[in-house]
Amino acid sequence: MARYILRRLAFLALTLVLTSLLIFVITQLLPGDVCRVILGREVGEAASQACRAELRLDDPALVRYGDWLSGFLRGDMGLSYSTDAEIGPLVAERLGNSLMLAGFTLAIAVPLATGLGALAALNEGKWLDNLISVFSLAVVGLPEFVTGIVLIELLAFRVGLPANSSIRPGTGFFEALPSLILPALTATLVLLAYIARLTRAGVLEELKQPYVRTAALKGLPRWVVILRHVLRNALAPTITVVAISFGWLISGLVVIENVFNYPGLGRLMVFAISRRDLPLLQGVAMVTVLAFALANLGADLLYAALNPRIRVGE
Amino acid sequence: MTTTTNPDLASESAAPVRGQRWLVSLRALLRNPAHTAGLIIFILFLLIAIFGPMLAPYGVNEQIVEDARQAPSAAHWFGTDRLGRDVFSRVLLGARDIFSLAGLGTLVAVLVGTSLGLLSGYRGGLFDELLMRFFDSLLSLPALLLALLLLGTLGPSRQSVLLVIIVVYIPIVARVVRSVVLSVKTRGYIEAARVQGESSARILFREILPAVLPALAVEAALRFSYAIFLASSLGFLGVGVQPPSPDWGLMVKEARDNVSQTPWALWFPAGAISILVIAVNLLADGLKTLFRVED
Amino acid sequence: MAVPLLQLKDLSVAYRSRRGALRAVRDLSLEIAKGQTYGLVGESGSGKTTLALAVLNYLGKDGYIESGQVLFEGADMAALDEAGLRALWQGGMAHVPQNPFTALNPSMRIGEQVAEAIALNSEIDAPEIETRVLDLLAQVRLPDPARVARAYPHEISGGQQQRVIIAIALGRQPSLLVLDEPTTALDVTTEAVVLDLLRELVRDRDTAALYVSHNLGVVAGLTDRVAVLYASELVEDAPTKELYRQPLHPYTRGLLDSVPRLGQRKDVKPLQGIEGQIPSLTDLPSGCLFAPRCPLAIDQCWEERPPLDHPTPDRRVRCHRWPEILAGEVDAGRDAVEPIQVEDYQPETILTVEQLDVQYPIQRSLADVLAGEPARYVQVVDQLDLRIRSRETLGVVGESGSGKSSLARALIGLVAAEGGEVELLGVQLPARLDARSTETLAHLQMVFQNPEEALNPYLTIAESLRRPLRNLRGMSYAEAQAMVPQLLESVRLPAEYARRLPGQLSGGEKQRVAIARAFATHPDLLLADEPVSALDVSVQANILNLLAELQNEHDTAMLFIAHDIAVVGYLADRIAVMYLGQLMQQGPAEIIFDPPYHPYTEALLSAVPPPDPFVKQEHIRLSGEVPSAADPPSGCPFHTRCPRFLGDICVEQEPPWRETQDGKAIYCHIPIEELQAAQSPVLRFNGEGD
Amino acid sequence: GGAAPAEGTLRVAFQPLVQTDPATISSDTEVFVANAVYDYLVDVDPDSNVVPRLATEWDINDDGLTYTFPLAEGVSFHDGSALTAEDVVWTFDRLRDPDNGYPTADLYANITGIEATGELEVTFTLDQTNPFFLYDLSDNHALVMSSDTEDPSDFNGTGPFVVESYSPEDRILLTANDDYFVDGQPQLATVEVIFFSDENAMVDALRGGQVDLVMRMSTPLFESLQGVDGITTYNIPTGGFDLVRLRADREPGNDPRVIQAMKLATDRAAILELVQQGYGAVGNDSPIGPIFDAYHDDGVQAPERDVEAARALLAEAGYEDGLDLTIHVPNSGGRPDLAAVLQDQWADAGINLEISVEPEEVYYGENGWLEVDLGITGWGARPYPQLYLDTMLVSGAVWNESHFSDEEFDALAALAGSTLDDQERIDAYSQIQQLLAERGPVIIPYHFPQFAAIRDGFTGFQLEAFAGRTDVHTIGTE
Ligand SMILES: Nc1ncnc2c1ncn2[C@@H]1O[C@H](COP(=O)(O)OP(=O)(O)OP(=O)(O)O)[C@@H](O)[C@H]1O
Ligand SMILES: Nc1ncnc2c1ncn2[C@@H]1O[C@H](COP(=O)(O)OP(=O)(O)OP(=O)(O)O)[C@@H](O)[C@H]1O
Ligand SMILES: [Mg+2]
Ligand SMILES: [Mg+2]
Repeated sequence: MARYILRRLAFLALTLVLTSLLIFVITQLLPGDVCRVILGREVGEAASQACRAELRLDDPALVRYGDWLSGFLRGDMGLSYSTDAEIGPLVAERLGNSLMLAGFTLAIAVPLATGLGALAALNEGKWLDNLISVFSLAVVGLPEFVTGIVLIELLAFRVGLPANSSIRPGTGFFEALPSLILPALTATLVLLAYIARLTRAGVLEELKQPYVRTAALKGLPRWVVILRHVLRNALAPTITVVAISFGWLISGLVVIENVFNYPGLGRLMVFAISRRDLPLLQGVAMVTVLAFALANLGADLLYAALNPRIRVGE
Repeated sequence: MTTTTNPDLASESAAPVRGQRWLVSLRALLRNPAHTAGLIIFILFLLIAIFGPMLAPYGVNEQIVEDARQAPSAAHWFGTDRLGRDVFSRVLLGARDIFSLAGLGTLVAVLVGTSLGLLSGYRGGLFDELLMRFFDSLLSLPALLLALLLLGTLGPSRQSVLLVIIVVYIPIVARVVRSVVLSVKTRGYIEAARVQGESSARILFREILPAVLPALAVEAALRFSYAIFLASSLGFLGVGVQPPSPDWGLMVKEARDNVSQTPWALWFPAGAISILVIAVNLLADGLKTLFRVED
Repeated sequence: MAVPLLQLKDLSVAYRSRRGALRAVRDLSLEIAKGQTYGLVGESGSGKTTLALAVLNYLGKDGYIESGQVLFEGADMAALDEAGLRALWQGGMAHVPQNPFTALNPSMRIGEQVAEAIALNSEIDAPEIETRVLDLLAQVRLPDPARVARAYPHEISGGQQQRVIIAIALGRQPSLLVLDEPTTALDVTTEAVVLDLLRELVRDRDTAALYVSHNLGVVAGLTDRVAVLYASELVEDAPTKELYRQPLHPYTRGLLDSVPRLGQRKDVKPLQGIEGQIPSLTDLPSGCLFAPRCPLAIDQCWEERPPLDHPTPDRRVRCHRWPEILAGEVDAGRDAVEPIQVEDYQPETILTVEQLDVQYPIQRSLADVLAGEPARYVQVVDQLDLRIRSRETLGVVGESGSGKSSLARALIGLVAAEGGEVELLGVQLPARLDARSTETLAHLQMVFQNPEEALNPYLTIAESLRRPLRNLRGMSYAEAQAMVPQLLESVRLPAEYARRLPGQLSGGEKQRVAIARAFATHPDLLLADEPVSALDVSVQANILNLLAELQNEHDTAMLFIAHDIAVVGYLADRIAVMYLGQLMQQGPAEIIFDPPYHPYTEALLSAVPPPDPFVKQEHIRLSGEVPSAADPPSGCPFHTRCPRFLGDICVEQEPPWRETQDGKAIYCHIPIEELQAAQSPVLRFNGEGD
Repeated sequence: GGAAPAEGTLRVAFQPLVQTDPATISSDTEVFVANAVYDYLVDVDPDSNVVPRLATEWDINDDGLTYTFPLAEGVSFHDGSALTAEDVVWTFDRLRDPDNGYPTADLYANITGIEATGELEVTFTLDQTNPFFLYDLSDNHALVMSSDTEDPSDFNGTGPFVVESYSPEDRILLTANDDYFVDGQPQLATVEVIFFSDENAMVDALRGGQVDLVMRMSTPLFESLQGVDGITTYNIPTGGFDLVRLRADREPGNDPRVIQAMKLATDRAAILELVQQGYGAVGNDSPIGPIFDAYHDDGVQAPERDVEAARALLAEAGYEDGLDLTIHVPNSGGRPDLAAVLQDQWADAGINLEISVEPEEVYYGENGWLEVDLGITGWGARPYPQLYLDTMLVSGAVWNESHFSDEEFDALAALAGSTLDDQERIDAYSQIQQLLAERGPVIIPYHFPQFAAIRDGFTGFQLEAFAGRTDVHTIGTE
């Protein structure tokens, strides 16, 4: 087990290096001189030169990548090109926010979606199943930017939830909670149908398994059969999906973060891209990859815990 | 003794031959009203994409100053937008955008991804390892971020969005295909084919590929629906297709400023996205039926 | 007579299907008395499982009782509400399904799953539940119950899983056990142990049992009465011994004639399978359902559905011609199949295998490789020598996991042998299939175990048959296509099957196509890896005969693998017994059933249930599980389970090959003479008396 | 500090801040924050009058070449050090040094010397008269910094607000400078500038009550705020504009008839209606817009739309079969809309536009915008019109994107930019407007307004044409 985790972490390191290399290569191709972008169109050549010198942009690409990598390995993510701020704390701050939103979203989405999915499966073919199907289908078609607009119109302007989720640095979860509701709800709607449909399929599949019959023929009440036997097995695949969604929730919520002005990682990454802010971009990307990989590892461990057939490491 | 006989099928006197098999499965798909609806709507949108320019009452960028910001009416079914353009015409014309971006992008991604997945799954070894590690690192960033990164490099344009969809989806498709190949590869009939002296190419494309198709069809449909979202999200973020093209996502973005004045200019393209995505999802469900062969 | 424990009255059970109601059991009446063991046999799809589940009143979403009644202890089960039904399951009847692995919740510990069955039953506290669980596990003779209780299902073997299922069933002290093919998924050696257990439990507890099986051997030794089901109908019902002594229905006769007895050989007494296959339940003939396959069918049979008659007070049969059969005026046996003449095989050797080693690497990931983890292997075929002479059939038997398939796969090249040499017709074969010439491929062909897997479900039969012709015999498309009807005919399939997809064929038919495909290249040697073990007995007989005939016709030698020693004995000229990747015994087929045996062979023979209640069988049972091939025992590989274990010598030294005069070779430390003296024939005909 | 203690919080929505060195700031946010953290020597009020800030008054020599500024007393930087004349000298020397390459270098090129003529007195000498010199001293970048500055981004100003915390791409928190030298300022205890990348989200936040002030928003969003309870909207005219320019130094723009045809093909009223929804003013193709009422010449009118005439001119210029051009447009503001409308209008005259919308960082990056043939560029509000001429249209000007070069124009611009005689300048500007209408390389279809919306409960809000220059230190709570 420990060996398995070590092995996964080794892989993670490999992925980090590969991803950072990938990003580095891509950013080398980004058009627009970093210094022009940073300093604006009005500055003269001299200022631009000074800026390039300061950022050591004229060094060979490989040297710069090496510098960045060695800094990163020492835990120093460097300074942001555009804002001159230290990247470590900046990214940590945003990661905190993103984790808060992701956690809250999952806390809503997972019970809701699995509940709906299980309910649909247990009522297969009946009106409740159809209702849930129609609902999740309708939700499937809603792009997050549309959902966001609708939710603002309905829940912000009419009900009074904050339309804007911008929270001050260091805001605690409970203080931030009202601001989290709308973005979390929007993200939930994106995940809902997917997870619910998966759960439904999983439960239906498990219900067909002979062990369900064994359990029922022991004379166990139906709810015991469902809760103790079926759900546990049916939810295993859902975990993987939740882990994948986690990566998306951490830094893929660009649209949602824009619509609600939530200070998450996604927005920061877009900022970094538009500013050609390579170190910042790398910082955000590394944190994303890390969070994503750890979520996957966690999911795999959980999966293995729920599903002893899977021997960890195979 | 595991029972394998299927007397129901075996005794079927009129066993359909190959060509008819499709008809049979199509009939199976049509038996489900939801799948049928998905198919019909999809075809409808496809027709609009093809014939939209002939059907649209107005030009894509034709501005009628005096009709600007009009609510839906007989003259303008979906109303007009802030520049006095006919929303109905623009939605019709936007279908082509979606199909030529999301559709074409998905298609290419599926073709390339399938080839890579087949090869990687069947060959295994170092090639497989390296490719999968590379895809891992591509996939360890959320698709939208990868897209933004690439778009930053390529500059926002139709071609870039197309390329982005392709690049973002190739690894995903390849992995799906690869996983099917891995499970099919060990099936007895593949070994039997090898014993019968089949070439690798034939095994890949004639023996394995058909088994990949059902999963692939479903995956392709889902990818298509995600590609619609991706393309329109990029349009919405302003880094995708650029104005004045009638991209639905871009239309939503542009109409969002005016939502208090011309809500119709937002809801109609948004609705078009939703309906198409829902239809494609239904179709994806249905495709499972279409490609399934009893085995 | 007191109220029977279970009473089925004119029971019809149907499933809702897309094509309307599918009636899987019709008009069936049956009574099971307290303590009685009732057998239920029939081909696949005849409705056995449906009936078993109907008895339990657990038919699933689509199944329902169409008409008739199930009375348990005189009470109509249909009248029970959910609670009543649950009470019944908790106390009255219990179910033991076919596949133990899928019947256990994979993610729950065994102990928990057993406890669930007890806890509901009585008001007992946790520690007591635990004692009861361990107790139950011990009762079904699980070694180390405490460990098993903590294990997950996948951590114990199939036989142990089945014992756990039985423990769960017994936990509720039922008065009726419904056993649906409880041993089908198990190895013969394991099956024997489980059957012993069942026999004992049923006897000791005075539990009644409904025992569903397709295996007439199992039913013969275990049951008091047997009912035979055919295509949803009860066709015959009789006390076990009477049924075996004189089957009155031609179907019963056919089933009995399909199973090779130990010692039965193709050239002496060929098997008489049943032609054709069970009809579709949605499209039944109007007369006797069996008429299309019946050798005795007369016009009346085609027109009129026979009634269920009582030839004697305790027998029932559904056949128009039973009086003639009873009187011995007609013989329901088929004389269609001639004994298969075996021309003496040529002395020259066509296949020589020397020191063959097959290993499978234990999976390592890239990270392991980078971390410098050494590669690890399981040795599944170990230094094996083998010789096959021209036109000879060499049978290989052994338990699951003994390496039989690996041997075949190494010979054909699907796995590359790690060491050793394979020579075919004097030519040394490359280890890997890809490196072999077209000619070699044509000379050496293979039929696989699972017909479902052998044909690509997406290719038509014609395409599957054309490929070897095109690839290995260099035919053009047209030539190959022209050959297809001929090939189909050679395996007795109609030519129009060419256009079908495998999904439209039954298992037996698929296997015929696979055989046709293998013979298409006129191979010199055919490897047949359990080609019949996935098939119904009736079909199995036909396929075995077909193989023998085609082999004769094409002058092909064959390596025939099976786990059923009777089947191997029927078909093979020589038999090799394999255990953990090594041969334990080799010799002519005719004398395999006579002592002396290798102790492993002896155990195998004693484990096969003879399809005959009048045969007396030695009870030699193997303890323990087959050791892991990743960590094989030292010395004699069989020493960990050997009932004739001598001591240190078996652990420390590899045994010698010892030969008898009649050409049997035995790999054992015990000298031939001692074996001969210690062993008596495993099977003895016991006559009527028992 | 003031008599009454500062109180209340103002939350302002703005685009994210990037530059924090006053010498390189440019966006509204950057200027807004800088204006709160630093002080200018002199300021410009919303009515375009020069007013004192750090300088208490100014004295101009008779020849108009020497300016003397006494500085306010008791001014100190946020780090506690006192403001001296040296700081002012240091600041302007830094800004005008061509070696630094700052955008102000050109602006201050005619300063010959800056001297501390007293502890609290600075004297500037010019080599040429400049009627707008006081405005130049109030350039957005001309924020007085400490001569001890090591890191120009450390927000060490003398201004009314102190930077409490800055979290990049998220917000900046300003608190009242209790030692501010102007009595009664600032009135607010805190100002929180929250960054948004999306205008819609700003307006949503304003409506939802999560921000108090939004400046700069699209016309439809501004429309949507009309009549919303609790929100007051502001709409003031500015001299800013979007321009369409054709490079005059090469085909097809080297033939003035082509741009003339384009002007004739343009329906300005329709553009104002569609793109600006009627807000702002119609332009007459010169940057001297109606807001500069002293200089704007009502008599110079852009031609009415005349498609036939446009076609004819094009044909004369040799494009009887029409003209295919790509128009490059930055993706901000109403510019893509303007391009779309032009595409539709010009098509009637046979000018077929391919629209290439580019992100601002690409459009302006690597100076591509100065290269392309046909482009749309936005020009923000400036306090006096001469700036536009000097940077945009004079031969060889830094941002002469149209590559216009006209001797007569250059002479007129030079005259207007140096004469101290008001009437002479008015005349020169009038002639310039005439000249541009006839042969200028640019089309200025409209001058855009400046919008703002503020939640009720605040006083003293005075919107500036360049929104970033809006003073936050005069705002208080009710
Ligand atoms: N859930 C179901 N829905 C529809 N038809 C079913 C269902 N289960 C079984 N059948 C059909 O009912 C018939 C009898 O099946 P059943 O499983 O009872 O046969 P069996 O004798 O147990 O066969 P086997 O030896 O294969 O287990 C078959 O034709 C089968 O296809
Ligand atoms: N591809 C493989 N990789 C690793 N181990 C394998 C592989 N195939 C088989 N084995 C192992 O090798 C051993 C021998 O397997 P093999 O299939 O040859 O046995 P068998 O005698 O044919 O058994 P059965 O009767 O179940 O078909 C088993 O322990 C099996 O688990
Ligand atoms: Mg069954
Ligand atoms: Mg095998």
